[in-house]
Amino acid sequence: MIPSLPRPAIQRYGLAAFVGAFFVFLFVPLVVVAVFAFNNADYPTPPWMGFTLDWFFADSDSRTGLLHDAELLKAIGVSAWVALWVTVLSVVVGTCNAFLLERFEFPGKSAVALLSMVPLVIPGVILGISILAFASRIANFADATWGLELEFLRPGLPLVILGQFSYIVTIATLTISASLRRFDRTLEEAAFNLGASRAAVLWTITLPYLRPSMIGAAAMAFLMSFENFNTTLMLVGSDAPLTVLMYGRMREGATPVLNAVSLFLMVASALLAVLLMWRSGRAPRPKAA
Amino acid sequence: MDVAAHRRWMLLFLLAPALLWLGGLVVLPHVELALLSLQARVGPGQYAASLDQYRTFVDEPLYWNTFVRTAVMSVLATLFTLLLAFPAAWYIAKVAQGRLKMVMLVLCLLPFWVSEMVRTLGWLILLRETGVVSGLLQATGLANQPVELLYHDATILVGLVYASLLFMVIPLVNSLESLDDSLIEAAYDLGGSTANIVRRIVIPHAAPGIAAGSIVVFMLCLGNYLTPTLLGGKDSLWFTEQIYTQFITRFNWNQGAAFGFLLLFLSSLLVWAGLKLTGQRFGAVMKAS
Amino acid sequence: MTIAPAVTAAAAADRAGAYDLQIQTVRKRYGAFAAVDDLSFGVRSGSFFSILGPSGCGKTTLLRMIAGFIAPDAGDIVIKGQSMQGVPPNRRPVNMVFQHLALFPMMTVGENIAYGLERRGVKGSTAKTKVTDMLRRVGLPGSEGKRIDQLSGGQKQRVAIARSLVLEPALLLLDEPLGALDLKLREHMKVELKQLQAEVGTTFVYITHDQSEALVMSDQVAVMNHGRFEQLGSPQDLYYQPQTAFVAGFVGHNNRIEGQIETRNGDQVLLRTGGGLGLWAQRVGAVDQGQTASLFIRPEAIEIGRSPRELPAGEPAWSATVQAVLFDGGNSTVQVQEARTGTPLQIALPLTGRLADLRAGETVHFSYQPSQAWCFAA
Amino acid sequence: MTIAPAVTAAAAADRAGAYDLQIQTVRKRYGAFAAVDDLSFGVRSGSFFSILGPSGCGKTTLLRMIAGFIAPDAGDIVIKGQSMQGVPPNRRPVNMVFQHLALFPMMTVGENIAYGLERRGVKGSTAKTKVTDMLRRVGLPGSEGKRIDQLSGGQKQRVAIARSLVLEPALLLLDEPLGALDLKLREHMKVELKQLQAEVGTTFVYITHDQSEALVMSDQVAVMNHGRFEQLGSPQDLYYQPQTAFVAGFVGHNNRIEGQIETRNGDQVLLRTGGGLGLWAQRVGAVDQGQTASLFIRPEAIEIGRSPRELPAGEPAWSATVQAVLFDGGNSTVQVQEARTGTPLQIALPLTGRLADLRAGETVHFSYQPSQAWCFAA
Amino acid sequence: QDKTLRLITWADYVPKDVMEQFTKETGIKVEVTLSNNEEMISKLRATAGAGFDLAQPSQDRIAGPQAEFGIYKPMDLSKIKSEQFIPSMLEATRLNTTVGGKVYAVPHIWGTDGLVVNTKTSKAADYTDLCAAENAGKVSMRLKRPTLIAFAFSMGKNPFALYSDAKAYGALMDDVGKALTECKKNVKFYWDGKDQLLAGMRSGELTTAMMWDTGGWGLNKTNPDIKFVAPKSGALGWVDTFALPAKGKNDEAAYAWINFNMRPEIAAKVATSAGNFTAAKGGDAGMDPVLKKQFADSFPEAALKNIKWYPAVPAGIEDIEGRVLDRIKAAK
Ligand SMILES: Nc1ncnc2c1ncn2[C@@H]1O[C@H](COP(=O)(O)OP(=O)(O)OP(=O)(O)O)[C@@H](O)[C@H]1O
Ligand SMILES: Nc1ncnc2c1ncn2[C@@H]1O[C@H](COP(=O)(O)OP(=O)(O)OP(=O)(O)O)[C@@H](O)[C@H]1O
Ligand SMILES: NCCCCNCCCN
Ligand SMILES: [Mg+2]
Ligand SMILES: [Mg+2]
Repeated sequence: MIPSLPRPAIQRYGLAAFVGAFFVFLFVPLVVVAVFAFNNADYPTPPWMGFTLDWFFADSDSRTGLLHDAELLKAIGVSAWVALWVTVLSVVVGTCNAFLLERFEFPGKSAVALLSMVPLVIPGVILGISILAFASRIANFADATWGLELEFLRPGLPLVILGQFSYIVTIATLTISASLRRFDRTLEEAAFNLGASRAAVLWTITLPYLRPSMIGAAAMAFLMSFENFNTTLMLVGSDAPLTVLMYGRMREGATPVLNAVSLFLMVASALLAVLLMWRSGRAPRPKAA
Repeated sequence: MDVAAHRRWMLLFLLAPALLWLGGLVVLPHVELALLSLQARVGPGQYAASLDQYRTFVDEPLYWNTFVRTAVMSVLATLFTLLLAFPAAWYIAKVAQGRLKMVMLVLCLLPFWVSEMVRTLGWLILLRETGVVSGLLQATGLANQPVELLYHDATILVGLVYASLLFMVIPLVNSLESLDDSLIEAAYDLGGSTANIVRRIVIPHAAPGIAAGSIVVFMLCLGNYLTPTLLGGKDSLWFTEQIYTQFITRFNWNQGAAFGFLLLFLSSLLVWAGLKLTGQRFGAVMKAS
Repeated sequence: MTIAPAVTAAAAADRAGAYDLQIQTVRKRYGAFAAVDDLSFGVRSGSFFSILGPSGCGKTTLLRMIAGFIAPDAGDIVIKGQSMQGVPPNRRPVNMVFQHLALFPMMTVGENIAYGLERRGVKGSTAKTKVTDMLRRVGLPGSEGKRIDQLSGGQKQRVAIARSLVLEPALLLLDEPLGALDLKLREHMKVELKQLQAEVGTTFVYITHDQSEALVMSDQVAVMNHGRFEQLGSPQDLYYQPQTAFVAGFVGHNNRIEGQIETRNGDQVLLRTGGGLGLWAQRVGAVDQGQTASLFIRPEAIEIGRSPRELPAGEPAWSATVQAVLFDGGNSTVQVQEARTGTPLQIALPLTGRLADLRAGETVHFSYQPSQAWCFAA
Repeated sequence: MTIAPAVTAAAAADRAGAYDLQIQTVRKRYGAFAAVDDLSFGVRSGSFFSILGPSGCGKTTLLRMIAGFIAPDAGDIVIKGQSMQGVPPNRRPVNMVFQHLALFPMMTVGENIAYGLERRGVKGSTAKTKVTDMLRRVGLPGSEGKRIDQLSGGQKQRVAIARSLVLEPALLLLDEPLGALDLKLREHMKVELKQLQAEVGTTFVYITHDQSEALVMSDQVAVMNHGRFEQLGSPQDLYYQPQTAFVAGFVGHNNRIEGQIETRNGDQVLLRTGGGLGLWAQRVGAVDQGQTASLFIRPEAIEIGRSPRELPAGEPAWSATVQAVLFDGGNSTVQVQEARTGTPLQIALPLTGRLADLRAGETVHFSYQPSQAWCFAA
Repeated sequence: QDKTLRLITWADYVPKDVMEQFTKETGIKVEVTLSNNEEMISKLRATAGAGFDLAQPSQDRIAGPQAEFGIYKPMDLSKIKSEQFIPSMLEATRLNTTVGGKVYAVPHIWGTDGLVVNTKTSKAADYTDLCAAENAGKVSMRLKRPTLIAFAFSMGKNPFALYSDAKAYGALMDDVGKALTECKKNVKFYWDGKDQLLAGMRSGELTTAMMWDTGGWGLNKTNPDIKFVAPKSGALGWVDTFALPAKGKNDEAAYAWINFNMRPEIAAKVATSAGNFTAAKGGDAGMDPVLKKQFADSFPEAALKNIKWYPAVPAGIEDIEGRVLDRIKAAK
């Protein structure tokens, strides 16, 4: 129970031990991945063959380290590009949605509100497939009817961006709505009363207030996009984001460079987390994760 | 401008992106999926309306079994996730203070920011016959020959639980944090035992959080693709895998669409039943997450 | 019911200079429910005007109509002689201090105060000077750089007022700004706010449900109930000459005794309670013999003593049994029951502490002057 | 400093029967900071005992030690003659009413009250009868089935108390239970709570920072500051015979005047302010000629009049200028400055409304009895 | 001119140095997407043949999907330097990939499906040995159509002969399905990505597997005990091709890549990287001698003759196989 209640030592230490074990469970897979990035072997699996930095720096015929693996580096670039767009779209549309759902009444609002949460519980594969199918139908139709090739509706990065956006925006919406709901509207009235125009109120009061939650939603969106696989798999074209590339490599020929890039991802996201925490003084916490 | 007119324009302005998103990326794609599922191939490149795809699902016990198996495993994974996440969430929400709490929250988030692929790679390194755990077991004399820990149903469960923890921990922490400590103290002061307080006070209070976490986790498990395919063995039938197979290796979009639709429908039914059983409402629950 | 300076649309024009605010038969309905019901009044330039009423009586609705956040269904609001019809809130020469102050947490104190100036295009050193000057006037010199959450409750209060006053509004509207403060601080801020208003000379329209705030600070108080004004006058008027039973009950503590008018003698009436107690009082309004009525008498208007000799001579006296002594220092009261009829009464104990040792069960004697009791038609 | 019924461990045994609670040199430190500092006192069976002190003085810490949520660093807590060392909170014969009540929102009123009974194995009709009975006693008959959020603030209050009382604890601990209520309701609940305690006869230990609550309700009040009791006594003791400057300043309103002791005459001393005003007062504690000291005199202990003739004869009188009249009905005061030295003073206006028409700038005269003023070493 | 070539192909078919050389010579950058037959077809189906400029499906999987989905465009054979190809292979591929009188592919790399055996721990010589009790728990295969066909042959049937008779083919597949279901207890896992299988063989977790020859030869280099064995009932011969997606945007680059790849010295490099043999004339000359030796070891004269080459897959066959595969997967 809570610290203010006396608890038997066994309960106290039991809980602490459990939580310790919990975090070990959480981190062991990551730790082994990271450790095997330094394995002096050609495969990302045991046994341990000694220490090497080859998988970061090598550029020989037999070994290509992360820094020289053009394909991998490009995939990171692609992922970042996709994530950037998904982030911008999700935060912008999420903010609009938050205002729509928190500030306006309109017929069918509850349906819209409910529907906007649904993407969270649609399996990613199905989301990907349905968007793929729908997009192909439109593209085929345009092609057949007007001879118009709508390339962005064919598997490729635009569709990947749309697919990821379709559910990540739900998370952004929930996060920003929650913050907007806590917002004291008299602050807006006060600004208005002090002579601000509507636009000025939005710009100087409401958006600055929402900024932390928008930054949090953006971080979340970026990371979720970066790590997405299920939806992306169905929608990729010739440019492979990192996860898809890694999947391909894992099936068709992996080296510990996969571990190296994983370690890079861990360090990058840890840095992002620290940055967010340091800026906001609070752990970034997604709504509905 | 007149205030009411201004609000109407704002409403339209905000409604547009929401409707584009929900219509273009959620509703219509699923309508397309539904339409696809109601067609069957009658000749090369020719399709006609038909219930064949659904008939297949009914006639061929294999698919129905796969679905049941997927659902049962997902329910189990959800339960285990809840059992595992609850004490940890309790510790984070109620026992840990200040910095520690923040750090623990971030530690929970980190593994989920690196991709699912990386985490699965970690499990592969750990659990394979020649992997780290097997090696440790042999080194400590707990096993006298290599142990294959991959390719069992239990392995899938471990993988699923692992992949789901965050999505349970965050809503639980959110809802437990909102539980006033003095309610627990009051119950204790009135003679409540730990078990009774958990049952009468904590669980009823955290119910929306538990439901939210459980729904999201259940749907995530059900929709997972990587974990069952990579960690699961020769018997690891997973429904999303069937969908993927139909779409990708059988080129049978119609069948795949029907499966997708059935997954969506049957899982929604399960979630709905779960909510009814525990007297919760979807909208409220998702807001709590 | 008489509303002292009731302003008709016609009369308004003549006296516009004297009034910073004129409310002309303003009405606001929510469905069939009238939150503000055809209200008219004027607020004189430079005065501290309070609107006092119970929760839900329509105070906030009225204030927000003046500020422009709500449009009246009917009637007009005239500020400094200008009709406010169609003028949006950000163009009205009024500023508002909100109940929870609504300070911008993302800005410093200085930025909060400069906010309105910047919106008017006042920037740079002019704005800076104004902010510095304003902070000095509210007793917070040099606080520009502080964050809002570094301020105490009373300091926040002053910043909120400064933020509005720096715009030199014709009218400052305050919506229960002391509500969120704790008791001791509220006592203190009451005095301070009154002083501040006297110094800056801006017209204040202040709403509250706390009668003590209204009485202590205001030049004029309007007592509001169900969307209408029951009485408008100086604090002393309200306290010593309530015009309605509602005002008598709402402003200050009061014993309320129900009964029937037995006799009338000029402006004095004799009320007989159900239990048979007969009490004389001033008659207010048209209450007369045979009617049921309510008699009000303040706990501190009743003289009390251990023996009848301690009471002023010449007034009828009663004996009573002490039910409970509510000792509260200078605000102590006793709850007594009149000996013969059991009528319960609350009587203030003398400030001197003379009867501080009274105990429950003791017999006491009391009397009062009929001129300090009022009788209203029930 | 004298703590009236200070209980030493030895003496405790004899008188155990008379005390429901004995605190014996209990101490709690957080780091170097003593939240509760070697405190000893006893609470008599059946009494209403209040602990009054400013925020952060250690009240909650003390109460939570009694309830068992915090273990003292030293000392013992004895309830009904039983040492509570090592007894967990759920085994102590005390129950607690929490500041925010901590009613279980997931249960009905009836379930809330039955919760503790069920934990003791009291079920079915016995429990039901007890719940019904308890609800009747707190004035909420028939509310078993209501949800918590259907109750008003005052009703919640009563349910919280009922939930504890139904367990018939030896001691009921209340941590500022009225803090969250609004002013009018708080006034009302004060009286109601006192009556309830008198009816049920359970010993109440009540903590608050609101002196009016403590004075009105309690049999005994302990004034706490910095983890220690400044004074323990009846409300009247505290009000009329404060033992320390802190008590004099904290309990009731007071004018505080600093100066040096010029003369001592038995128990009376003459304090001379920096401005040269000489005032006589009771000396409290060891303050003597030449020392700097603080003089306290309550606003209502000062007589005021427009002419010296209105003042009681025989006491020295001063003239003063009115700075502001704070009209507040029966609680009206004036702020004056003594004419010669400018010393500011707050003086209560007579309850009769005699001086209700005073205006700022008028000259008034005032006097007081030195026996009603106290002087403490500064 | 467009400066990139978007290529969807198999792992190891585009060695780094070949790609760099191509870019250096032509200024065209090559973007590679790794895939397999099914995914290649699916992807192109979803894009209606857009998104890639060149694909490399196996020759047996071209005619059917082309008829169904129209995802390829005909090859302009005049742009191909046909003299670089082994004529018999070019001709065989032409025959198998002609739809409506148009040719859709040219051959690139060929190889076989057979058994990879760790000769120290396993004596397997035919597909059916995968189901022998002594190999229980140590074998792997793919749950895909080659496995069905291989088992049909090892059961003494000729599935290719039944391609045109859906009913008979179905009956045969049912039998094969039963046998494979029987066999399931022996299987450690059904492999999907080749890496999974290679890791299993390398670590000794597996002793026998059905796989491409190239996998066996690759393993043989580091562990001589592991050999590729042409099964008694015959290895299955496949040819991977070059085909042009219907909406490829850079045909010029695609033809350039094909002609470049079929140059003997380049073909040799590619074949070495893939561990297979090339359809380029003279490509063998420049190939790794080790690989040649491995090939000779695995394919004695008789075995070479006994290779069963996949004919084009008619539409509908895959449905029958799919159902059987699903049943095997689902069986306990
Ligand atoms: N938007 C609205 N729709 C319907 N009724 C409303 C609305 N706003 C206010 N009311 C009603 O109008 C009445 C007056 O409300 P108002 O807020 O002006 O009261 P108030 O005097 O400020 O009360 P308080 O002291 O509690 O702030 C209330 O009964 C309230 O319920
Ligand atoms: N866990 C703790 N760690 C450190 N200091 C504490 C802790 N709990 C309380 N304190 C300190 O002990 C002092 C007494 O706290 P306590 O809560 O008893 O005050 P209180 O009299 O109840 O105040 P309030 O009227 O504000 O409730 C405070 O200064 C507080 O900061
Ligand atoms: N059924 C056709 C199999 C084609 C295999 N191509 C294998 C390429 C291996 N690198
Ligand atoms: Mg209001
Ligand atoms: Mg406290």
